[in-house]
Amino acid sequence: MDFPILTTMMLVPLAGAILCLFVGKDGGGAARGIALAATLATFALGVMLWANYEIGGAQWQFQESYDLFAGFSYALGIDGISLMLIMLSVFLMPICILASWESIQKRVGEYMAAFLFMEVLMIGTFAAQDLFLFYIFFEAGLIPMYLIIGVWGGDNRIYASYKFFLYTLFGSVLMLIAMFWMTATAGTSDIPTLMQYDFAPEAQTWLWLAFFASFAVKVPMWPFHTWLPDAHVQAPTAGSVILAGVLLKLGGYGFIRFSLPMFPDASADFAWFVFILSMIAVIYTSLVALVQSDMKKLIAYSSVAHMAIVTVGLFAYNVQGLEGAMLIMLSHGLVSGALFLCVGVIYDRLHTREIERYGGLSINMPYYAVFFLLFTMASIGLPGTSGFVGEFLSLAGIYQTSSLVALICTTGIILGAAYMLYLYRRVAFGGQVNEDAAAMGDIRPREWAMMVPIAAVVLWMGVYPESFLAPMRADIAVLDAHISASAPASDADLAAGSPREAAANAVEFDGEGEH
Amino acid sequence: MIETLAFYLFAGLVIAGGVMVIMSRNPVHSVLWLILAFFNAAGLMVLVGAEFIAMLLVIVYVGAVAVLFLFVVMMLDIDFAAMRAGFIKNFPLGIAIAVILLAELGLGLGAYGAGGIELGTADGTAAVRSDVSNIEAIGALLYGRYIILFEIAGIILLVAMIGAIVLTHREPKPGARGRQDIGKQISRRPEEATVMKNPEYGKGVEL
Amino acid sequence: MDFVASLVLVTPELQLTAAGLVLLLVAAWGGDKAARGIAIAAAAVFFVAGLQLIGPLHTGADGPDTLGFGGLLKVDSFALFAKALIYLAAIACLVVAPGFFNSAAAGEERGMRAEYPVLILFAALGMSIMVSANDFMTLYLGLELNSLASYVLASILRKDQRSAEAGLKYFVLGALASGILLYGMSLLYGFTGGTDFASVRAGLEGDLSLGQLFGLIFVMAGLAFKIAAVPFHMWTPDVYEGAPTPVTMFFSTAPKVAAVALTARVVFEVFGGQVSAWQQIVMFTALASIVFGALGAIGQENLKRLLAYSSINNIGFILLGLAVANVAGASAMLVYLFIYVVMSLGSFTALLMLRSEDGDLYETFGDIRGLAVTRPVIAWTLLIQMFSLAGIPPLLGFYSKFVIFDAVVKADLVAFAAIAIAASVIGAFYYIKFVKVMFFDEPAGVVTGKSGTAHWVLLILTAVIVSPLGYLLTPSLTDLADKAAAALFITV
Amino acid sequence: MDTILIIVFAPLLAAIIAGLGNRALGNVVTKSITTGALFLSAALSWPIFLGFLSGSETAHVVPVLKWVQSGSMSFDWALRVDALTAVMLVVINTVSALVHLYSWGYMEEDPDQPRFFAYLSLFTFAMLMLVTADNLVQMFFGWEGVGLASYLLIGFWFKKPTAGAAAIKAFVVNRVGDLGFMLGIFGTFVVFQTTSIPEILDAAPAMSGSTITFLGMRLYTMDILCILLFIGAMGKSAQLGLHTWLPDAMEGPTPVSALIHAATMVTAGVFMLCRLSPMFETAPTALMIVTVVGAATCFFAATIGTTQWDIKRVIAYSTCSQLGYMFFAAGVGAYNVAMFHLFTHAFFKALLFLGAGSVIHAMHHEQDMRYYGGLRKKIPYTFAAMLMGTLAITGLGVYHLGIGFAGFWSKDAVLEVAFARGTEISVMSFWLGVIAALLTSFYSWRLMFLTFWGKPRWIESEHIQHSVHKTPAEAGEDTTGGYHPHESPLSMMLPLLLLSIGAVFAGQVFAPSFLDDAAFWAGSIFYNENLMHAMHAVPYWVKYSALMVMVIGFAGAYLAYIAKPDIPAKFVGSFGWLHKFVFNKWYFDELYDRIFVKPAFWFGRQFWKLGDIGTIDRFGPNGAAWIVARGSAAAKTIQSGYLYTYALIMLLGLIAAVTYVLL
Amino acid sequence: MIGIEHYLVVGAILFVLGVLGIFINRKNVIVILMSVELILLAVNINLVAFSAFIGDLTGQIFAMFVLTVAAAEAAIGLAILVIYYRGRGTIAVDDVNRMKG
Repeated sequence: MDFPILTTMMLVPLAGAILCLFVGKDGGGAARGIALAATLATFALGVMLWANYEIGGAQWQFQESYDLFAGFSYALGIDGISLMLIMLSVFLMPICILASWESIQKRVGEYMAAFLFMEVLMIGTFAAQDLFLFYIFFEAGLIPMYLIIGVWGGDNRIYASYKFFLYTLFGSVLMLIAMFWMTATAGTSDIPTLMQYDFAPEAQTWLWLAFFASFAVKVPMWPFHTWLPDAHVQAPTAGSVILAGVLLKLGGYGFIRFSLPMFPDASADFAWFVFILSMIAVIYTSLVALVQSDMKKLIAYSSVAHMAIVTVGLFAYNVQGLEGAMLIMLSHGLVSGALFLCVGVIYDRLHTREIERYGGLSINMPYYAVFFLLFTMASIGLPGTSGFVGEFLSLAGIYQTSSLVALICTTGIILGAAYMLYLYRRVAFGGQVNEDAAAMGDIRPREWAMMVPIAAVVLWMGVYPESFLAPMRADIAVLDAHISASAPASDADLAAGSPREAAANAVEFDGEGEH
Repeated sequence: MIETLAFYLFAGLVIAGGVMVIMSRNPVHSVLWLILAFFNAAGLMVLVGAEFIAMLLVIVYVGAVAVLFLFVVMMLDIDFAAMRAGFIKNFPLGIAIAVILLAELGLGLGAYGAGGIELGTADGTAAVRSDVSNIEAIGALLYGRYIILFEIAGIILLVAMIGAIVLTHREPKPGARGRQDIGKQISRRPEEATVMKNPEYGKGVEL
Repeated sequence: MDFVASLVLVTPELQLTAAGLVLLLVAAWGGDKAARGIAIAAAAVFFVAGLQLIGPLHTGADGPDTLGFGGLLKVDSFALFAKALIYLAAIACLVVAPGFFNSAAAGEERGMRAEYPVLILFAALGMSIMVSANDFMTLYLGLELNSLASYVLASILRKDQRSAEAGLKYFVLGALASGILLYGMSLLYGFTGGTDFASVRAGLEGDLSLGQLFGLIFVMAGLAFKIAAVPFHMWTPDVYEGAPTPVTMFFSTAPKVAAVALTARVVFEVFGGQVSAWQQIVMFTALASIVFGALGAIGQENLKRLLAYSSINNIGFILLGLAVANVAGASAMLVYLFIYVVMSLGSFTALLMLRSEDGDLYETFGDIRGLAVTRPVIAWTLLIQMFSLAGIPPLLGFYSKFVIFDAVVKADLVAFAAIAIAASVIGAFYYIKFVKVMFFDEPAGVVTGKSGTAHWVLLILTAVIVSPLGYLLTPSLTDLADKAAAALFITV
Repeated sequence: MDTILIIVFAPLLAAIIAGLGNRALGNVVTKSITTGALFLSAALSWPIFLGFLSGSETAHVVPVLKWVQSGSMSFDWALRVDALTAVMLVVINTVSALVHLYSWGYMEEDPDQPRFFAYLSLFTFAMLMLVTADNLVQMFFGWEGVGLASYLLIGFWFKKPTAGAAAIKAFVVNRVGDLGFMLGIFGTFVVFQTTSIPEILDAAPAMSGSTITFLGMRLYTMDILCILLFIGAMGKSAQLGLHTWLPDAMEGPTPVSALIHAATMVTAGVFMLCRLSPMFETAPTALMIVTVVGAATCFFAATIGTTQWDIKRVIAYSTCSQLGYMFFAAGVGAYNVAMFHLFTHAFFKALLFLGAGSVIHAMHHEQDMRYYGGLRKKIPYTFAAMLMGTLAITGLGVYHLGIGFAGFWSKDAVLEVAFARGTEISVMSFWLGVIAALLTSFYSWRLMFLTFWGKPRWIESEHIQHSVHKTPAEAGEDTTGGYHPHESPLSMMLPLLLLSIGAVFAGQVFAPSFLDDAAFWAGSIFYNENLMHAMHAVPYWVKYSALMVMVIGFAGAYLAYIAKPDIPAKFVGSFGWLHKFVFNKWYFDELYDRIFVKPAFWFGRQFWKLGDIGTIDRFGPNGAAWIVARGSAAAKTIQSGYLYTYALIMLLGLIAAVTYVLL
Repeated sequence: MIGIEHYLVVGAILFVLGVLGIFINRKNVIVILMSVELILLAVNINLVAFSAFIGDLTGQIFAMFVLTVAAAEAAIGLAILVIYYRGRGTIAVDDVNRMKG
């Protein structure tokens, strides 16, 4: 790449955002067009980025670096992990714009601008190679999201937006303090350097906790999850998609980029803490999801449960766990995003998220039902869909560390099936109880355009995840090698023994009595 | 001995004056007590040999400030009786805080138990001189080394003046005459001042 | 140091004084009709005076050459930096004033007073003296010059009862604070034997006696009043609310700079050898300011009052930098101060633009409901200012907090930093309430009045500075702040 | 191109075309494509099977696509063909093809036929992926894939609330088993560092005596792994404890029940056990559990089968019971016997289901046997087919003559081998198996008698009333209500015919290969030569026990339902509690509802209301907000607007500072 | 000669009296202004006493400036009081709480 592609990828939506802001009150149509064009262009750049990413090449590619001020610099660069998450962001973005095409009618320009800003910040977060640059992008995302929830959200949007903003802000400010300490100690804010830096073990504990405060809220881990259902429910469809699709991934990305490589000892010490929270999350939030009557809330709670599998995978300290966690993040980004789109499709028609108000949609919206089913199945980790591979690897990873954690977390597949299928049954199955729901038309071309790409990628990732694993493989191997020294002990403790007496079903047969 | 007596007299009266300033029912009395306190404070200053400041205190405070206070008290027509309400309510808390503060200050400044207090030592550039009078020495410093401060003090007074005027000066109301124009009064003619009206019966005059 | 050289050092102040006197005469003869012209002239004077600061600021000034009038004044980089900021703020407050006073917002007493710019000039002169003070007497006189002018400015709308009340409260509490300060200075004088900073510092060497300690505490308490740090902040909300908005804008910027600079100078140059005696108190005050500022602001309906609490909150962060007690901390404090001044100017300018058709000002949340729809530009700039005040990146307000916390953490005060930054989240609550009201609520549609060019320029300019573009300023800003801070720590 | 690729992917392609084309392509086209694809697969499967029979085929693996490589964990899409697979291919494709064909007739009136056929083909694809899996994960893929198809097919008539509920139940209960399966795979990976089945099987014996920690317990490695995997098998094969979904699954259309819930999918567990037989051989405790569970299921399901009224449910419990036979056969180490029973069972159980379907079709979708009766003459071909099936399942055959229906060969082998194994557990299983055989005979003949003999009781059925527009009162003496059951169309009868052939001859023809020919299996399962010899050497009374109990069962059923029809009522009268207990399926559903479903919802609500809202939010964000609000109120109270308060605060601050430095 | 402590204690007492005056007179602003004068008087006594005991005139100069400023302050204070009175018709501090919270 001869030109700074990462910067370009950020400039395109930025330019789009500024344009959108200036199209004026009545420029809704223009704003939509600009936003779609900008996001598609960014996606095209993303494809270029992926195409030019050299698998097995240097760990950090497409690096750009300009010194700024106060010791921190505008340093971008990606490895395979970043690449995948950037791809996820730029892939979901045009879909979000499409999802908002008709449902957003007020202040379209500002809305589109907020989304485009969001895209800039997401790319920046994943590409930042400087600690503070990362923080800036990470934190700045609060602004557009706050606006998206607050301006275009549902009835209780104010509470939700406040909760989202303050909760996540509170989580991340402590991280900032830790970052200061780290730069002061290590003498650099360069992330690749810090990833190799050995902090003193006792310092790691505090640093880890500070970072944890931020990422645990973002992921979100139980019991820091309560902002999520509110935010998801109140956000407009596309907002939920981005929230679930990308913003939650920032937490996981943070763990894999900061907590694990920079504080491997502390991460190992706290691994059980993370496991316990995750185990609780899997059971707890799944059960809560089971009793929800609001579709978005249900999916939001399911996100918490899924992200818990991510966290156990990350802290399993082995390749399967790490790669599995990454794949779940990618998959969950697509699937939960798609599920929110599915909710959005019918919400646009009936303007309610109450599950009871629907029913029998398979009759009047068969294609919708198919997509919904596909994403439901992907969400519950049916093999062949994207959900399975990550979940499988992640759980396989954690099993190597602790069978108990694996057992508890695997119950998630039962509970997940229960609440998702229960949802699907109430929405798509059964008779057409509500006349207005029965009168809804099937998905339209615009909605096809949203669903089909996601469905395709979901299946692609399920059948041939190699495409997604290959770019990350080397980076995860490096990470694994770096942290494996401090890995928590496996509880399997396999011990050889002499073969058992009764091992084979040896049957003495003396030949007597054969007929 | 006399000095000691004088000190205790002045000090006692300053404090008594101070107490009465804040305890008096009538602000007029307060002002008068304040004047008493100032006089005695001036006395204390004379005792330590600062005649100029002592004189200044009397002239500026008693002569100007206190009188200004009196002026304002008189000018504003206030029901002083009502102003005492609520006094008692605050009193215990106020006293308690005052006692604590005083105890702490006493502990810090008096430091009797701790072997006296150590004053700082000046560098001698503005030392008290025995060859000239207090007023002369002060004058030399004031118009020499501290001239710039003197000027600033002047500006402060100017600002105070501007402030007082800006705040209290009443612009003449539009239309209301500010000044008597005698010439105009003299040159007035009846035809300019009076109008003849011939009202119909029962209709009254329209002006 | 000869007298002429000293006068050269204070050329800007001399210009201000001369301009003040001349404009006072103009005011006296020309009356209120000349007010607008006087204001412009005063702004021009500030501008000219400010221009002369650029050279020395750039080259940096410290050491004995900066002392004037036998050590009464010290015009070093630090003073220059503060002065520049003060003049900038003063210009802003002058240019927006006519629009306010000449509209219905001024109430019964419509029409700008000709003395207003003169008082601003003298107040700024006082601040100039404060920031260059190198002697407690200079300090006191500068402070009083500023204060007296400020008392008058606060109550300049005589017929407005709130304005008078603001003046009264400001005055009484200010006088009390001056008394405390003076008492402390008298103790310091007595127990060290001098009033100039150098000799007081010399006198404070070694273990502090109780008298010296009391002097130190009283002086710092008096200064804390000026910068409105908890628990000496009580006057701020009332005065900010009651004073005419341009005056509030002035109060929240220039005197803050002066007071902070003065405090820094006293703390570092006089008490610099006794860090352990005050560091914890300052830290505590800082934390208390952050928390109380935030708590007080929550639930406020009046925007000016809210911004007053916000200023208390911000002072807390500045004090954090002060408490670090090193060059980095002082530099961070100056950077913060600069950014804070810009944000304040921007916010208050926006407030000044919230007016009805008739020119009446709106200053409650209820009035700015849905502003994003009715007046998008004001709303968006306010949004930028508010997020910036909350310290959300990538706005410049983040940078100011960034440098402060960087310094605090580097000085190994991690626990304080953690508490402070956690408390800052409380502050974010009311900043985002601005955004909530403007963007999420249904429009009230009352803000329909037009504003002058000066307002627009100021509004946009401050928004641009606060926006990520402002980061372009940071290298030179940091450079200047570093120089200024370094000057503080050079003992002459 | 290997034919296996066509065999496996033709159904997938057909499913995709039919599913996506749906109404655009129309009923006939989609039906033709899917059925055609299945017949193609079936046609290609038989040569492979026969090839293995003749020894001309050898086991091989056809790689398809890379799947996952993560560190040392690696598994790809690949198709494994060996004798075991070949058996399954034949069973699956044949039954599936026939069910496709049958559905032409059975689903004739359904508006959603493309979808149905797409599901059927999709199911077949998934099942094929399962049986051709070369690694555990692909097996799991097929495992879950059939689960999905089963879910879809059970819920095919999604408008019926019961269908939706049954579909979820099937999926979720299966997921409980899958939990075990997944953990088993993970554990296997931990132990062997691979998921490749051949590699695991090779390495398994060496691990025989090793121990491992699981959930803090120190256990034999192979035992725990096999138990975990067996839990998966229990779920899919509806063994005791995880069986509750199978009867409910009868909500799906009858062809589905035949294909999925009788012939193929439910046998996946047995298949898995056989596929991993060398591994299970190293885990005696696990095998013991397999035996016990199998035997228990066998007996338990059979008891329930004797009391049910719904024709499909009877057959469903019968399936459950027969699966039990297969498991305990595997449990005693006779995997080939288990496979043989699987093989024969596929034919006769599919036959019974399709026959039942034909009856239901004839009886206007009435499924309750109480409203049947006397159908023998109305639908003679169906009757004939059902008779064949019944004779097969009850295992009619005479050892010394060397002839018998399919079930005779396989079921007897199961019982004999259990007896021959000789351990306490296996002998107990034998006895349970015998009792179950008695019950099997009883309920099978009960079904036959109630359906085909006696007087018509049709008019009692609401379905029939609906059809003839009469109430029982109006119909008067005419218990037929004037309803005329019709024999099903050719498309339905043809499969019945073909399956009947299988039900009659499959045992006879293939017994030698399956039971005694180690070369046929060619190492694809653990073949215990000694055990097979021992099986043949069991006493004659053992060999005749099945026949004897079959006759007793027949006699009992004849007595109760033909000769003295008041016996059942009397029995119920005197043993009400027992009948009630059995009739209510041992109260498993109620039990699970009490201990799992209701608590799950209860906990969910508690976690939500008391946990999230009541505790986390209350003391977390809202609590913080509350504290801040209180603090704010306090701050504002202090800010009273009174000068003296302000002065007071200032002084307090000053005093505090002074006090601080003093102390 | 009387020790410096004596003077300082007088100053301290006056200072405390001034402080006390500010908040026990919750209604009368004029007395509050006078209290401020008391505080300044205390400061002056301190300064002059120190000046004498140290033998340094700076303190007296300082006291002079304090006096000057005190006069200016009194003028401004009273001016504000006057306009306040004009607006309200009262000078009760108790009423001075239009703005609070």
